[in-house]
Amino acid sequence: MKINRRIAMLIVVAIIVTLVGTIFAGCKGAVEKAVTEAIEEAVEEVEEAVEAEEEAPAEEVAEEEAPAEEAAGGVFRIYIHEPVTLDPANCYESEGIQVARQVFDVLVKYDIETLETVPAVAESWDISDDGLVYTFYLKKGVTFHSGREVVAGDFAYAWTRLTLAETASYLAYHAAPIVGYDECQEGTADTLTGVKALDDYTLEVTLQYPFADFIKTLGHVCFFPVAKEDVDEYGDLYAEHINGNGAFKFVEWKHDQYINLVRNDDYWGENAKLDEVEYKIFADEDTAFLEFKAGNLEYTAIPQGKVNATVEDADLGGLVIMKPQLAIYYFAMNVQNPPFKDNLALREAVNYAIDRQNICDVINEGVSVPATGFVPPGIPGFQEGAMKYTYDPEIAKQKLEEAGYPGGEGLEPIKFGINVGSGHEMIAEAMQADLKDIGIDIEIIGMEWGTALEAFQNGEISFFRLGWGADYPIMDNFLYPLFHSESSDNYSGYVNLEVDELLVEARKTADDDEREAKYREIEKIILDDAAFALVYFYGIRRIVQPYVKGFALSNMENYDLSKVWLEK
Amino acid sequence: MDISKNNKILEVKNLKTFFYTDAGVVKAVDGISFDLKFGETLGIVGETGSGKSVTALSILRLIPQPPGKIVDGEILFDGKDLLKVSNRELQNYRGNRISMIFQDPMTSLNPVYTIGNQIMESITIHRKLKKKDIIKESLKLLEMVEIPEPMKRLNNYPHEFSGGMRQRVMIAMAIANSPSILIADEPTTALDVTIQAQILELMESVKIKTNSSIIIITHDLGVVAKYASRVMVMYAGKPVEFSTVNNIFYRPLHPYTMGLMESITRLDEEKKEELKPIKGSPPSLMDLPEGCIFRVRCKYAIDKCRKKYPPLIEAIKGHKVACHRAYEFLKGNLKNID
Amino acid sequence: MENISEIDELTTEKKYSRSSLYKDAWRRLRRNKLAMLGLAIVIILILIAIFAPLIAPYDPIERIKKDSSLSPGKAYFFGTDLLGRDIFSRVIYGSRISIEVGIVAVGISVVIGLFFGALSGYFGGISDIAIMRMADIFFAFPYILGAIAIMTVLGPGIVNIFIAIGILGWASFARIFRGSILSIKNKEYIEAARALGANNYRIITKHIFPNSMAPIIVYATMNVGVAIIVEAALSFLGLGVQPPTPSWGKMLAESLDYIDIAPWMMLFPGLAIVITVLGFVLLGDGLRDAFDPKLK
Amino acid sequence: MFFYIIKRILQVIPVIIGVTLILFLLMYVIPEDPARLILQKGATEEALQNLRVKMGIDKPLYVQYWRYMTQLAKGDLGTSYRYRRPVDSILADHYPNSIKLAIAAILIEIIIGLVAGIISAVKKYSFWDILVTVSTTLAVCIPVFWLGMMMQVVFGLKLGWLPMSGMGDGSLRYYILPAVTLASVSTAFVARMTRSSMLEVMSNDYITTAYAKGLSQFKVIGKHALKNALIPVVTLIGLDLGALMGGAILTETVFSWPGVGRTIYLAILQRDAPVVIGGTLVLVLIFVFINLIVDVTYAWLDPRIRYEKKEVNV
Repeated sequence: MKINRRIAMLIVVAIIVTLVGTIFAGCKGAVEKAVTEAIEEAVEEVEEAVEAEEEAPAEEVAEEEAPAEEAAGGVFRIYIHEPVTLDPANCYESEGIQVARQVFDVLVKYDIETLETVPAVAESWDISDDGLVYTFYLKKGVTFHSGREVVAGDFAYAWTRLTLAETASYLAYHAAPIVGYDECQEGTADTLTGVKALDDYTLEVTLQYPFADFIKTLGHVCFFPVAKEDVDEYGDLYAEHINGNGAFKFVEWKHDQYINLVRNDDYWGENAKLDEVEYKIFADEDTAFLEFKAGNLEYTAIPQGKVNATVEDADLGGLVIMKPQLAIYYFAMNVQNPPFKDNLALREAVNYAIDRQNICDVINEGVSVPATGFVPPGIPGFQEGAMKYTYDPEIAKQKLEEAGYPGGEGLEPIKFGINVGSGHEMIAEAMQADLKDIGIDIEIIGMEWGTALEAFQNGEISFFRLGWGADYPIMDNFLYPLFHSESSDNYSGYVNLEVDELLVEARKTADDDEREAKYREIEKIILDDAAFALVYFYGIRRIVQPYVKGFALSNMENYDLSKVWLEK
Repeated sequence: MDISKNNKILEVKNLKTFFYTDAGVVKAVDGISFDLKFGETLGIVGETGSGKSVTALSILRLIPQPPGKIVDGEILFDGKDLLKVSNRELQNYRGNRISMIFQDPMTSLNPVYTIGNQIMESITIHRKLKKKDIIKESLKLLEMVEIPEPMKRLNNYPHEFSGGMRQRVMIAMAIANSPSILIADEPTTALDVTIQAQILELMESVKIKTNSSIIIITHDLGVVAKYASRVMVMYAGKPVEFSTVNNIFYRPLHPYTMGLMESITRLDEEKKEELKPIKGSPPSLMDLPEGCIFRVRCKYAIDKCRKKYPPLIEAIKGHKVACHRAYEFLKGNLKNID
Repeated sequence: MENISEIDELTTEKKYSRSSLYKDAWRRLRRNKLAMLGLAIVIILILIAIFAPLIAPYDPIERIKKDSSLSPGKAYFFGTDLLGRDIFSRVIYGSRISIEVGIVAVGISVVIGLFFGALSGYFGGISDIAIMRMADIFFAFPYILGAIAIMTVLGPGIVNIFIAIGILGWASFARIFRGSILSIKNKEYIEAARALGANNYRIITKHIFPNSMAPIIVYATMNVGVAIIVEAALSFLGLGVQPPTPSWGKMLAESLDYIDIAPWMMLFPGLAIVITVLGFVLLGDGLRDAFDPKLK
Repeated sequence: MFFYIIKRILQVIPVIIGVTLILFLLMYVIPEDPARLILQKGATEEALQNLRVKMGIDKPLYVQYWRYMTQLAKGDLGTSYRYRRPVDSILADHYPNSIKLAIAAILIEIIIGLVAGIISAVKKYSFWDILVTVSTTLAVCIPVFWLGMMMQVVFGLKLGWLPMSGMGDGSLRYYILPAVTLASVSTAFVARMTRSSMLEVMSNDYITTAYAKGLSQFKVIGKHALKNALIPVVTLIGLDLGALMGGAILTETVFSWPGVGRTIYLAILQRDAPVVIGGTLVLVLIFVFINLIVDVTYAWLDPRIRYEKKEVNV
């Protein structure tokens, strides 16, 4: 009797606590739900405690047998980290992007294998002779999941929304070449004048200057069509009610738990085979990997440090996906601040001191390859051996002496910033040891990602790691955002007016070969300035269950789940 | 109840209860023997630490164990050795055939239950009655111990009662099942003088009503004189003298008892004072001297007392004493030594 | 985690004179086998920390690039980590960090706690109420969240870890000291001292302080263990000691990811933490029992 | 009792003011520009300034504080800088999960902690007592996240008995590992405190009385000793419920549990002031509230405490 009263007491406490929690959270709708949930939960816990043991095994058997009957269909479960948002206008990190790509389709797509730009919602397009005006002819019968047809106006709306100051999108700059962009950003205009819906199926885009790679940029998430009525209805909460035109429909985003998608049976293309896609949210990839091993995920990342063990594993070895990724890992030195300011020799010393091969082999277990330049292989225009710096501690020591710090004498310990988690600590420690060998002391400062970016940007920390992955597979994407003095992604304070000029010039160059040559030249100039110590080109380390068929991964880590089926 | 031949309801033989502490073995009770007759009130008298309470607790095996342990002896209740019965069986004796009243009514009642709950509990354990009857019975008990407004009082908590009232509640609980023996361990020590008399009168009347025997443990010789028929005097865990009240009071044969008697006249008006009638203090129970344990405080001590502990012998019929010189006292030879 | 009633119990004043209190306590402590085990662990740990350079076969931050991720063997007793550093040497040197964290952080707690406890208990009134409410808030707020918040404001670094852990621990010491003061404050000898013209400072330092040291010693000993655990937790969250300093918490946190493929990496620093904390906890328990055998 | 509760509820107000003030100052100390945090890339100084004005963060701290408090009075906790969602919806997503986990942990504490403590006290110096003492001592010495990950690998991966992470379908199985991890240290404390509290209670006269009545040992312990011994334990458990909710960061991280501790922790790292302040405020309120319940529970456990009388008399 005593125990029952105590449990009753706890249930009461639970209810009241839940009440208080939700009332103060001001979410009146959630109050009832939370209370009932809490009661149910508490009651269940007590009741089920007894039954749990008997029930559990029975459940497992049922789970394993059921899907075997249906060959097509099934649920595809993928590890992701909690995305910041799923709103295409603001999907700036890989987590939100991979979900949005399954839910939305844009004018053009990147082929998973070749990364060629192929038409999607746009059937075809014309480009004016001066390269300024693009006219897109849209497919008919492409509908949003809400049932309404996707029309040219939806693109015009979405792109305007992307560039408006009030949206405060990190991605707006992708639309920078379009006429009216500056006005929208400054808040002086409320429409992006360069984008016009001539009729429901014709979209006209006018650029400020000829941008030869423009079409190739349009596969980016930020150009996805958004229905105005959805934004009007949900406002701040739009990200939890995204309504796209892709092969999968968005169902629910349970924060820090999962994001659910189901097959869109009214898809304009070929319908997907999977019934559902479940993005399972984990705090870190190690936990996800354990879940994969336990058979609870179809696709996940292999955590740093476990690649070799996985490849050598009899069961898992054959499931590993390893391929080069269009991304670069680098250490940036802020040339506006001491000790790097006006000290090329010091920056070169750092460049020569880093044992890139060791980092790639030991920490990254051979998944990545030492960087040879900014532009990774796989991007058209890639040049072999663009960078002259190799691992040579002797030269590094000489350079350090040249820099005025023989043997590191007189040089204060340099703060090095990383974002915590994701395995950057080990790389930082390896680099720290490398620099220690030539006499430079490094103090590693771990920060949360957003905070870290802020500290890099305001110059609080002058030496830090960053990575850059391709938004679209062109050279410009590795050079313009990182090194143009006015680009907001230029965290290192790198200013070279010659480079600025050349970057703009290259964009305007219509001829592919000529343009590539210009970009190669720019890359060389930047490398000579040594404001960066390039480390490696990323490699993809992923793993997929053996019964997953039709799954392909691009060098940009994109995948298209509409072609995937499960065979088990 | 079958009263055995010699009219003894309880017989304690050679009881030894020791406490095993870090510092050593404390022989709190070391070879006590006595008997209790049907309907009689037996007094056990001694200084603090003489082993009176431990004796009482040992009878119902209430010694905290560890560190305490009853190492030897027999406790025959109605012919049955309570030291040999199982725990379960023992529970049938406790509170039913033998009850106890404790020294401090302030701490003897559980503070978190109503007194009604605690009285009813005493009944419920030993008798199968309907709830209604239990309440009726409880009210009757409260009336018997003269608590006004018993109905209302049932729902009160101990802290809402005065000390005297609480002791009445304790008595009510003790007599709930009309026990054969009521053991009262210094029942009035913690109470005011006026209340003391009331409680003792109450016990006496209850004893008559319920037809029970009482063992009253006290250091108050006045109480013993008034209520007990026989008295056992204890010193340092051992019995030193055991006889009728008259013998003890008018013809004590042990120097310790003599000292106690002298102190009554000296301290008559200050009864609350702790009993310390004789110069010096009792020996440490951990480190008892050889020979007679009282000899260091004894003005009659002789050489023999140093060598051998005097056994408890029946000096004359119905008067046991443990002193080498008892016969000399009996003959009156030593009357005026000082 | 605070054991509040234990604190209250610790504050009850002893009747023994001071010197006999400590002598008796030592006598009881010596008989307590577990406490002596704890003491032995602590002493050995201190010796290891002092003589780390003599014991450790390798430089704790030196990498042997070719020997990365080796399992325990002849050359490396505890194996090597991912960067090829000798885990045994790192564990040996790690004792220095752990002892530093434990002692310095708890030292800070004690100093702050004594100051506010004295203010609160001796002067009473508004300062008492304010300080005790403040202590309540510190008790109420989840320890680890508090540590994170302070670390965020101060930034990472070992000194800041001392400060964060130190600041968070003051409340229990303030309570203990306040309790001691309240129970001693009105004793005759304090009255006598006051009558003889002793000032507040003198009364606190000469009379109250020595008499309330026992519970503080006990609690401080136990808190050293807590501080070592908190350091490990902060490291796990990436807020701990910065590399390449060999701290057990950091080593454990870094190696936990490889628990399924290289369990030796996390085993040794983990065991080092557990054994050390165990040493301080056992010693603390023993001291408590020794100072106040009633509580056992 | 009624007036007592009212009084206690009114006492919450200064606590709210104190806590928000401290948090405001704390977030102010951190040199961070929320406008920059929101715009981050590609923002012009004008755009930043516009946003600052819109958010009101161009004003002095006291104006901002007043603004926050007036909005709070209306039940508005503001919008997250990072997730751009209303703070209340973020909290509503995570608090129920934390509460459920905390309750599961508390149940473990109560069931295992109390039983172990009682057995340990009743069978003092027995094998079981030693087992409990050893395991509770060890539980305090093992870092929580280490314990959690080892259980994850052993029970989840190697043996496959229990799910390793997340809440899954919300069934009990998902609660076991995180709840045990979360409860480990507290259970040890509850067991130790129950033991010492029981031992103290068992030496009381009324326990002897209960035995003398003829009660079985089971009943004496279950009825007479336990209720008295529970009083300090209830305080510990009550204090713990609050701490388990906000302090479960390590457990939530190891088991990817969608709780509020990790949310606040990340918000601190991300300088997401509205989430930090809102989340912590709710935490403090829950704490204050639980304290109230603990005090009321006292009155139930110990009739000597009757709050309304205290109010009248004092």
